[in-house]
Amino acid sequence: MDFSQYSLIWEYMQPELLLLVATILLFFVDLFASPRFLDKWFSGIACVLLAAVTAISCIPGGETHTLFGGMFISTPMTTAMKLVLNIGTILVLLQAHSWVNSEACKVRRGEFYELMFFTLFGMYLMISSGHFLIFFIGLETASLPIAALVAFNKQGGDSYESGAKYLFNAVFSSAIFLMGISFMYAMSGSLYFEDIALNAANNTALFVVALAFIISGIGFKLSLVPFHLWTADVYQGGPTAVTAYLSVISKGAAAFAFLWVLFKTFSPSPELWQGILYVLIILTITLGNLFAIRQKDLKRFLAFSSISQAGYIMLGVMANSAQGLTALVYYILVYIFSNLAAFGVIASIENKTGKVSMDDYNGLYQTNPKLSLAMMLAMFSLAGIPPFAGFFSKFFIFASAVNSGYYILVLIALLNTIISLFYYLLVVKAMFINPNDNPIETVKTNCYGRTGLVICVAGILVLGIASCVYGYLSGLSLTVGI
Amino acid sequence: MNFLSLFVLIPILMMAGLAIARDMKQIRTVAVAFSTLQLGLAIYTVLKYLAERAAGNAEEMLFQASTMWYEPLNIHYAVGVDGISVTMLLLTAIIVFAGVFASWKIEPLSKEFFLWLTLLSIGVYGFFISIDLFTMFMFYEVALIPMYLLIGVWGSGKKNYSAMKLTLMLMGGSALLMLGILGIYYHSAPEGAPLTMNILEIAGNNAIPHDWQYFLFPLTFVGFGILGAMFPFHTWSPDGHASAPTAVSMLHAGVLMKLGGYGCFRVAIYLMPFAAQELSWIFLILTGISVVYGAFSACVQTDLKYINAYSSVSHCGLVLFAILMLNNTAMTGAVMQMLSHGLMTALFFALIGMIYGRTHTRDIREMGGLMQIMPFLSVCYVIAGLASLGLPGLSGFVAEMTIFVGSFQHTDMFHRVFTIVACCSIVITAVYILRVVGKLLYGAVQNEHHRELTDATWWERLSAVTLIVCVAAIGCFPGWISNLISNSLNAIVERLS
Amino acid sequence: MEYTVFILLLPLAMFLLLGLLDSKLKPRVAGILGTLGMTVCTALAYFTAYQFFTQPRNAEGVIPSVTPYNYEWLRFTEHLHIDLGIYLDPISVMMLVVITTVSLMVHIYSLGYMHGEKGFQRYYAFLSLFSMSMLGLVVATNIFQMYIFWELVGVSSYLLIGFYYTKPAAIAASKKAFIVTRFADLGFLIGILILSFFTKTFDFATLTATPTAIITETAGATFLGCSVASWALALIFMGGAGKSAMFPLHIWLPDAMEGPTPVSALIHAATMVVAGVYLVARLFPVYCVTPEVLELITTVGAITALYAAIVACVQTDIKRVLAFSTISQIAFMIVALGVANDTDLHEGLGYMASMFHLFTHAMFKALLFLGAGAIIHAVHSNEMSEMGGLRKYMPITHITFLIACLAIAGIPPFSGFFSKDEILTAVMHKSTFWGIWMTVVAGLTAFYMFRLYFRIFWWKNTDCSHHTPHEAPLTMTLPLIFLALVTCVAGFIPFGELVSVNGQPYHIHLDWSVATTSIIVAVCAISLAAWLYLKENKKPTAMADATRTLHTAAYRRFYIDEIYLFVTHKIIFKCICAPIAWFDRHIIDGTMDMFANVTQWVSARIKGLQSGYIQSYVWILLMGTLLIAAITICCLL
Amino acid sequence: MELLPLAQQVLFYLLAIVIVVCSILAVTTRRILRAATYLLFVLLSTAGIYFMLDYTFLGSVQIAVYAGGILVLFVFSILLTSHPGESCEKSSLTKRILGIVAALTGAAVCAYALFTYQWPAVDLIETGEHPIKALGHALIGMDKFQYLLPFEAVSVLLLACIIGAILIARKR
Amino acid sequence: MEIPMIYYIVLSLVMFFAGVYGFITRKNMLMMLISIELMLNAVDINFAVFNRFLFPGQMEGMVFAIFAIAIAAAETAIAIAIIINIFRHIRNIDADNLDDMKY
Repeated sequence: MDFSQYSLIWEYMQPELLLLVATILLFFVDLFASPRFLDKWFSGIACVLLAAVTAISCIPGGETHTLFGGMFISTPMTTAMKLVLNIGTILVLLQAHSWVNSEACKVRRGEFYELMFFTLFGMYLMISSGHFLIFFIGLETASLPIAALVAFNKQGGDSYESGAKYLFNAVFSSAIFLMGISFMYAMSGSLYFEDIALNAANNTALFVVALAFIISGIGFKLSLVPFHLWTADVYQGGPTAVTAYLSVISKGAAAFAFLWVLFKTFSPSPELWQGILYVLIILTITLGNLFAIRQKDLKRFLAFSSISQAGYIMLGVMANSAQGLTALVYYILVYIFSNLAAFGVIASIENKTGKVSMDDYNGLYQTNPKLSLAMMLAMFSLAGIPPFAGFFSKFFIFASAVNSGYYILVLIALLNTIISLFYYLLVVKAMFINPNDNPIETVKTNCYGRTGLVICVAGILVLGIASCVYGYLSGLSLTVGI
Repeated sequence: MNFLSLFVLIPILMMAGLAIARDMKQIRTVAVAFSTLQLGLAIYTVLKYLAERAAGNAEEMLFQASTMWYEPLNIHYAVGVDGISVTMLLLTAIIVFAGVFASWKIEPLSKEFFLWLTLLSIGVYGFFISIDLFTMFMFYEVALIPMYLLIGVWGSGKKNYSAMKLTLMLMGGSALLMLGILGIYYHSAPEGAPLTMNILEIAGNNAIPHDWQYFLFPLTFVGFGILGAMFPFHTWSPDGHASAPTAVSMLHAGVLMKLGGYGCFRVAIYLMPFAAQELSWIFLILTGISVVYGAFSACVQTDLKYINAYSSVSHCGLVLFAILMLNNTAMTGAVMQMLSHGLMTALFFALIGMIYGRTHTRDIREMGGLMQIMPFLSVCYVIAGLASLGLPGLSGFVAEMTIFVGSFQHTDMFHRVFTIVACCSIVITAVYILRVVGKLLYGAVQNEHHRELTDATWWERLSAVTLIVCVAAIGCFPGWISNLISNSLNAIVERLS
Repeated sequence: MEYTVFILLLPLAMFLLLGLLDSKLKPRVAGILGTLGMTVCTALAYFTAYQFFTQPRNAEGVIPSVTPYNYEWLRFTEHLHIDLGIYLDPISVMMLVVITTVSLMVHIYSLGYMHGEKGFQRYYAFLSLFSMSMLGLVVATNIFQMYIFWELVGVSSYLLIGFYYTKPAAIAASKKAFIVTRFADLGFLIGILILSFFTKTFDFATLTATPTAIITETAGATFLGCSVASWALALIFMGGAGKSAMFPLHIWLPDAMEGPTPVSALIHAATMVVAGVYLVARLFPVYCVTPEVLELITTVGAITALYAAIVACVQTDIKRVLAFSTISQIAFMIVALGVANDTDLHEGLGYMASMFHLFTHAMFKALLFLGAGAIIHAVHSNEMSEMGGLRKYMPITHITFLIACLAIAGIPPFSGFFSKDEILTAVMHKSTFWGIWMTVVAGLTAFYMFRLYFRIFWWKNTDCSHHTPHEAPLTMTLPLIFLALVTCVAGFIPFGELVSVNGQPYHIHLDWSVATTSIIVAVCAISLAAWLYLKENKKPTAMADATRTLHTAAYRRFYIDEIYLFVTHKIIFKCICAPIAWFDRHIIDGTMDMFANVTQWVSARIKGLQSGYIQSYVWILLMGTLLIAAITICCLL
Repeated sequence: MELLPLAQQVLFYLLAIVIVVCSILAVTTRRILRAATYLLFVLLSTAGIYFMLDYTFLGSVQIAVYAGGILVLFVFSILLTSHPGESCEKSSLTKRILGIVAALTGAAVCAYALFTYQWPAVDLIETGEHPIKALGHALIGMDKFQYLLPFEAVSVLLLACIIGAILIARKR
Repeated sequence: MEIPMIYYIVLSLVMFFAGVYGFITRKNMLMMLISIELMLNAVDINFAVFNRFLFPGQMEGMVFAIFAIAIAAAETAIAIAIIINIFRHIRNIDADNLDDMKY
């Protein structure tokens, strides 16, 4: 046993370790503290713990380092991605506060936070992995507990249905994924990413099948078409906080991991997966949009919107360059703020009134001007309207794809933004234009939710204008050496 | 800080001011104060520009300033103006000023209305001062989106449909544009040299390969052309204008559509002169059709705003048409036409709004004899009409003649024949303008209820008179503005030859 | 002679003053202000004329033209720029005199005629605007300046015809006038474009100094078998033809009579309508290099003259008769220009004749219109049938009207005789056919004018028990008398000394053979008119019945208006505009909507993909994966 | 296991037949309890395959976890959710066709890929069974081809899944 | 070892796609779960076989199979919990009944 490695592990696995520590702390608090204390402080403690983990460990720096013989890779960019995920998770936790502390849910409050942390841990593993086993474990850790979270609501609703749909799809796709890995293994004799890149015969049918199966497995998490069909049902039925979590954090992590796997593992044959992705991106963006335009349930609507957003995110993967990596992480960051702002509004209104239909939002501006504005900003940002952050992220991700020569693909994506603008505007229209005699009553959000929303809105407003964020990420991604 | 940035800063302050304003009176005060300030700034810019030029400053763009924004992509916040930009800035300031008065009594949500209007104007100002493609494009889109809410909330008629159509079509244009801009960016410098978004640097590098120009030129030209109401992408314009509230129609037809023309030559033609020459014939046909087609369509419309919208299609078509002639005179004419059309169409829409506000109909078949009821508005309408049909002494004539003479100087027979086709529009214009004037203003009063209507209020008068004075001023003394523009065009035209 | 600029600025100032203050001024004040302004203007014009014509002639015996003022207004290219300036040469000075004179008379006359009308101030504003534009037109230094003022007179004419804007007929007439002339102006504009493209100048002085330049510049360039130069000049003439109401662009002028009568006198009789003649005269040296265009001009003029004269014979509205008479008379001038040539003074007789006739015609036609105005003022109708025997009630009007009729009929010693005689001489000299043709027209002129005269002042003895026509007030009769005097003496002005084709003095001498013929024809025609119309009788009706078809056709102006109406409404509106508008809404816009609808439709059709069943989801997932694999394998291998 | 080639072949074909038949029966039988039983046979045969391949540890894990743990869970939940003797109604024809299409296409694609692949000729050294000690070291080592990190990670996963399962399965 | 590797692989493919067939056709969610077990099991065989026949010197495949079994157990646990949850809600475990949310 080589104990000298421990210091390295401590140094480079800090986010994972601290997150586990935080989870365990949370356990103990949940176990031993009095119910009244928990009611009052538990959510706060969870947020603070996560924030602390973030502050201590997720500051990108240092250099690229591999641990466990290449199983775990820590680069400044992965740390940055963890930072992004943490920020998103904190926002989700803030928004979840009022729901999870409600009478119906508070008995399961502890589990909610713990599972949240566990899945986050899984995502960490995914994005830092250098080996398919770790990757697979990370993937499963990030998805199985989520199935439990999706089925979180016990009273009424479609939560149970969503949970089942999510789980069965996840399990099926993980079986396919495993099949793909087994083929990979057959070709390379090792599941380390760099070994596969070295050994796998990339112009054989077996390689293609393996690649397709792997893409399918990760594409499921990303909800790329045609692996996306669970998305809408799960988003619609799941608790809003979990949906938000799924739509941004889980998706963001998967996107980054996907890029990571493709870069690391399949870099010798980029044409191959780029060809596949080319089609998938077009399908994803288009079908996502086509379905989104006819949705009335806002959560379902955001599900399809998030599908098409996943297509845009994939453009960064297509670019297959440091610029693409930067753009992707930046896009995810912006997407987190924008989408969480939308979910924040939906959650606040759903908690108070139980209404999630777009028609219920008619005339919202009359009674809830601030929420409407936040929602509008979110929609504009998602649609890529300047001066909101979404415009910048979209521009950069398109720029990265164009830089790699994908003009037609970008053109198709751009034309699709028109459709997406249409449905984002439908929401805006409902809130600002459509008349309504009895709009939703004025909703007061608590300070957690409000903080979450304010941060999101600030992010939407500032992230684009403040170029330092992109510049910083760009600097980091250059060190990765793609 | 460069004083050009004030063009963006003042509206931002204006938005802040509006946000804290409490009642209608304060809102108006803020709006008037800031738009006047902005107008002053625009005039100051023009004067300062002229002074600099007189002092012998021969730089292509004056008052340049550039701050690194996105370093990885070499994106700057870069500003600078030439004669064309200052003209457009002045136009914008005038129309915003007039627009504020035209929406004196906007209801409901007046504060929000002015906020959105101001955001729109930020986009427009920003667009005209930018010399960095990215910033330019960003401001361009900033200017587009407020339209949706402005029409959707404060519009009339089938406003939802129109607002959506307008927004989506324009976004379609900007989608093409974004790709075009990215394409330009990635070919902006020769191998090895750093890529750049700065228009002047791209033009200086002159590195866009010819086969890429073939691809990028149509993208950018159509992208901007959609906003410039180029046939067959003009259909957002009639519906959009018909549904929009007064000040929005003014600003949109008066300024926003000019973004299209301005962009067409600042980006498409200036940066890709080769393709501009090779491909101009295609767009010449399209814009030539626009000119005549818009005019013909206007002849049989019955809704005042539709007439005007189609007339805008025709006039803006002329702008693009002239730009494609690629010579100094025609392009000067194009810019003057932008200016002139901006002013007179804003005047038109202001007047239509005022009439509609009283009669609650825009159907010319339901009105008549307004001259007896509201003489002031009617006289203004006649003046606007005369400007539109190109009466000497008003701006339309100057612009159109410059375009025609310039276009006809083209050495190619094809271009000259098309110029003659475009000339024909002046007759058709006369037909539809006089038709409206005859039906709407003259004759007997159609609807007895209209007899009780009042003539213009002071703010309406102020709004209309401001515009009329400008229209007449340009029409009577076009020399200085023509020189201002044509001197700035020399650089562009040199690149074309 | 820098002060000449005030001839333009003064009316402009008046226009702005009266136009902006409008109803804030008392009508009376406005009228007097306008008239005063015009008086000063007239004085200036006379003084200019005096100064100009008394200049010493140069070595070739030509009065040197003067450009006292020229300002570069708008620069297009190095060579092409629009200047606003004042160019004084014999014809422009002559025109200055004509315009200011008639305009002043009309100003004075209108004080009485328009008294009490609503919009009196506006009326004077428009009159000032018109005067300014017309003066600007004639003193233009370059063709583009002319075009500018050309458009301005068009608009003033539009505004003045539509002065009674509540009267549907007036609105229609004003619209028609504007659009028809606008259409013609399109030709003018295109002509200018072509001309300037080849000659690289707008300047009259340059153009006329080297008229052959256009031929050399356009060497070989032809279009549809004619040289480009011919096209350019023909198109420019089209502009002139529109303004001067030449067939077939004449249709607006008769309708234009819906405007106030003094306006008709000023614009549609004396000044604006001769702009076309003036335009051709101005560019005459250039026209001379393209004889085929001159022939075109002659033909158009001759046809118009005959056509208008025939139509005038059967009209019953007195202003219409005068309008057609105007068309016919202008056609005389046009024909005269068409037959002229600039090789020498003798060949160029037509030019001089044309200008001379322009001058005299302006006076007597204005007189006729003002007289007609007085009559209408008295009987409140335009229709001949309402009149008759007015000579007793309106002696001054009667006498002055008679003088004018004699002048237009070509009876010596009235001015018309001299000018018309020169024209006939010139035409006869060029071509006997056209000579006889024009003589017939001259006869017709005498006939219809005296038909008019007898119908108004003789015919029957009205018993005006309910309403007695009375003589017009002094403000109206004064101009009549003045103009009548001018008509009497104008023939004796040594016009040829001042205006001629190459500027050298030309001594007018009557060709007695032509003169005698024309006098005889005129006298015969007058006698015929007297026979038919002196006393109330059935002969005219009988004659009309006898030539029913011709009469009706002539009365309906040979259906030209109907043809126009058909073309504009049935073809342009119904077959071009409406289909285009339909096309735009349904095809172009439909396509855009279709994108949206197709998207929605597809969206609705594919909703089944999202069936809600886990198993179908995984099926799609699996098949998708396999498909990707299979396709990639196929592509790869 | 040291077996004669013939015996090995016989054993293989025996296991193969059991696996194929029971797999198919497991997914087609209409009685759910029987399906579980067929699954058990499949799992046990798979363990047999592992034993044949000299992966005795793997085979034991297979029996312990699958046959011992998972299947018991299955049986419990079957008994919990269905009435004894109840048989599922037949699947619809469309579904079956779709299922067959999917299965056959998938099998075809994979088979094509596998059969066209040029398998490297590996010397079939009789390495015999991996020493269990080596396996143990591998599971707690931190170098390449050692699996401490997944080992720990999977424990977290299991913990998370336990919590998740309890969370969902309990009544409140 | 005279049995070629490909025989084993075919065996696993049959098992895998039998699982696929079952997953797609069976209504009962427990049956679906059983099918999934088949699929996962087939993958495990793959790993073991590849390891044995192609890379006999190391044990990457075998270890992966062990982990895969563990993960399969975890999946099953959650799945059964969810099935029970569903049973509680709708008193049966037919996958076809889970179609409240669609389109």
